[in-house]
Amino acid sequence: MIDKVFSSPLDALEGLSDGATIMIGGFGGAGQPTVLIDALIEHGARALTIVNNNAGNGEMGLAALIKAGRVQKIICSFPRQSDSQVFDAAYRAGRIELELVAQGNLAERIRAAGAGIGGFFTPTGFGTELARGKETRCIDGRMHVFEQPIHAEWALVMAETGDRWGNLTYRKTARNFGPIMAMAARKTVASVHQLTPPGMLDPEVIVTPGIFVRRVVQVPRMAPGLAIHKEAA
Amino acid sequence: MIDKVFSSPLDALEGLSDGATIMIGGFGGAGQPTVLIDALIEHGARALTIVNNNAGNGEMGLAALIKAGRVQKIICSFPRQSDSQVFDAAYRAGRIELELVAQGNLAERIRAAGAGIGGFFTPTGFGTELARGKETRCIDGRMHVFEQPIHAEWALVMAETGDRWGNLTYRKTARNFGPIMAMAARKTVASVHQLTPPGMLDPEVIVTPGIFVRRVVQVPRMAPGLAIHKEAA
Amino acid sequence: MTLAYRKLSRIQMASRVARDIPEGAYVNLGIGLPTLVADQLPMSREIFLHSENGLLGMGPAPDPGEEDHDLINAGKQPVTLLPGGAYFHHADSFAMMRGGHLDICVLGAFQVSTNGDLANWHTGAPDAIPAVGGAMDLAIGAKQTWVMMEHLTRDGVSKIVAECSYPLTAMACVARIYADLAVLEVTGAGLRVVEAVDGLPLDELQRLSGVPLQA
Amino acid sequence: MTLAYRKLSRIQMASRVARDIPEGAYVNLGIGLPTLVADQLPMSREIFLHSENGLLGMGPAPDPGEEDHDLINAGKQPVTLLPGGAYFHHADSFAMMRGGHLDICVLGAFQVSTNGDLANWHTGAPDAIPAVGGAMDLAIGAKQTWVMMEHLTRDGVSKIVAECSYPLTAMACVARIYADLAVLEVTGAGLRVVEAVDGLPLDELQRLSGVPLQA
Repeated sequence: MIDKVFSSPLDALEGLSDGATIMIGGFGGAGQPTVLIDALIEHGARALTIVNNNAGNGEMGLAALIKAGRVQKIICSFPRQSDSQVFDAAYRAGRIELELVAQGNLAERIRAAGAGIGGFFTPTGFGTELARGKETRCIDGRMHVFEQPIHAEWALVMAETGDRWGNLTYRKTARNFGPIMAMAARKTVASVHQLTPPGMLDPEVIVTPGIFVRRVVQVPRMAPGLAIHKEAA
Repeated sequence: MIDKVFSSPLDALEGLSDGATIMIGGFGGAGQPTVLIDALIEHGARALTIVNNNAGNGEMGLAALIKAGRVQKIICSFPRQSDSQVFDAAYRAGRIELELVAQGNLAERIRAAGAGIGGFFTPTGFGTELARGKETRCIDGRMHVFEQPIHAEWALVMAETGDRWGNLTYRKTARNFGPIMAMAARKTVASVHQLTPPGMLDPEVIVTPGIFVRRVVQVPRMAPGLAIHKEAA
Repeated sequence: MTLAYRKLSRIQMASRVARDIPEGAYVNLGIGLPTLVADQLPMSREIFLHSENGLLGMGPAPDPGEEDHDLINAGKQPVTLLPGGAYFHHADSFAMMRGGHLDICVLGAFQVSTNGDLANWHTGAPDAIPAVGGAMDLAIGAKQTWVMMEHLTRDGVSKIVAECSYPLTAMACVARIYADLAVLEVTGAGLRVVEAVDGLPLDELQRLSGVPLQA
Repeated sequence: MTLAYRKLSRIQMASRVARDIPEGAYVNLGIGLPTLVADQLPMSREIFLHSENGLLGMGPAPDPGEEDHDLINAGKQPVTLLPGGAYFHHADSFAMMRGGHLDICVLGAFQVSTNGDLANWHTGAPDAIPAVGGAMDLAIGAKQTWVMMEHLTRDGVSKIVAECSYPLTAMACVARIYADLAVLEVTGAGLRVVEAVDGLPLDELQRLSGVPLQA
């Protein structure tokens, strides 16, 4: 019998190594798998490359991981925010490397990795600093930039409901990067708020089929308030 | 008030011109919008380029469109089947042009058009006849072929339930090409079996948001039996 | 001669933009000034607001106490969903943008050039930590990109320029500029004045703008 | 010396393949011979079958009269969905394949070369109308591509060849060959015999195959 359910977040990270590239879902607080990030801090892995839309807010979650000195490089679209003080300090001190990616290119590069696409041409970013040094091509009269897939060993995502096969649904805009990160990583760990008995998820409604998920762990719903930030994305 | 619902399939094709490229959903019979194809025959447009996984089965639907001499070119992955006699005859007589595309490249090229991607590198087809003359590139030690998006003026898709805003859900494997074709065409016409009152579709469950759909028309469910074929895809 | 004109207020600018958004439009309102447009859209028109974090059919802020922390906009503020709305993931959301499915995107700007280049993400200051978010995707994605901004900086310098000095967000992407002094159209052969605020003559608008304007 | 061996029947071949598919595997069974594997999978193992037309968790054919024409497999035959299954669109389905998420894909073949090239979609006959379907995507997509075929053509010619004469489906994609005479592994340095049917000595298998085989 297949049972991808792990009893604790820390157990679900077993095998994660120093130097790993880890995708972490979420857009600001929505969809950020805070409990899995806490487990990652407890786990102790170092020299990580993190892929996330942001670079941490406040002092919790991703910010706490950065503060603990575990992150060597971050690939993201929107690091600077009013409450990104932990990242800001690490960046200014030269303790963290930043690869800034336009948000849509970030999403598409992640999806490309999951879909086995070797790279693609996108109009986004042409003629800007973020395209500097990248291959360009005129396609149908419009200039495009070549972007490469972003692969990862691990993805940590927050879903709403899951089952022992790893099927997932999400809740509202907490969906964001979860489905594509789950596809792109070799090992995806999903935290879910509800574990449902086998066969209860409607097959029309499953957003992430279990094939993309290696491990599932049930966690309590976050206390409200932690997820709200006032900055742009 | 936005109301994308049209009263008849023929009305929903108003403005379609000779020479148009038209994506038609369906995988064999499942998801094939037969009523819209019948309306297309009635409409009378000629010299069409059709994008579909197959090239018609039996004498109905796409086969009837081909038989009526309206299709100049077909872009598909699996034309030849035991009941593709209409296409076979037209092809052997030199009356129809065939662009054969591996099924996954067909799907990804359609999605690329919908997603504004100018082209992508895929490992599928490298070293085969279907990659002849195409650009290749070694990425991470693996050979890839460059594939271009397939754009279309129109898409005709069959969905299950829709609303006046064009939001759609599908049914089982009739989903197949519908959601990506709806994205890729400038004007998408969706036939639905059920029209639902505004706001009744669960926002978590909508597969094709209305932004991708221009016109919706309610049609009766097809008689069973027409959709079954025994050939490979 | 005394010039008697008043700049549009932020709300007036938002109202002016809203006037040009037709029924049935799919629209993304960028962070900052453009978010004000939402409240100026007439209730009589059905317009779908897109938020790049995976939301179409965005409604107003929830009542206090009704916030749902899984339902936020691109500015990470709690919002609501209107009937007819839908959720989707980030790749699908940016496919909507990049694929040209949005009718209108309204963005703030640091600078717009006469050929429609946009600079709105980065001051280029050497010590600034850059952050781009969805700005570049929004700028190139919609059928029309409109800019909503003050015409002049606080120091009175024109934000409409011959060539952007700030780092670009995208090249030749802006179709219209809704500023507090005028509405301008980017024609491909320079800027055309659609309208100026009452009492502001073209030659004065020209002088303030510092780039050639067509009547 | 008389050689006393029997080729595996089609069901025996299917059973042999099924034996090697582990619990928890995500598997695509190609059109034709490989579809027989489904019925040989032990009920005690949970295995997810993928069908490229947008289905994971495919179950057996429905009872007569229970067919649902919106629920078909890649061969366009009515099937069922098992608990834990899911539906998705074609781009997502082929992302699953191309992205390397399937553990095993079992395909039929016209020919397999010693370096694992596969020919299974087209005889190359000048008057044939070609049709490829998902063959090329399946061949390159799974973590392991297995071929299931008769070892010899009806005319007794080896389908295992030094170089494919039929048009290729994909290069160097095959990991294993399950034939009715033997199970072979593609090592990257030729073919290794994992096992041969009872009574078939290696030298005879070698002679029939016409390409070098390692013990």
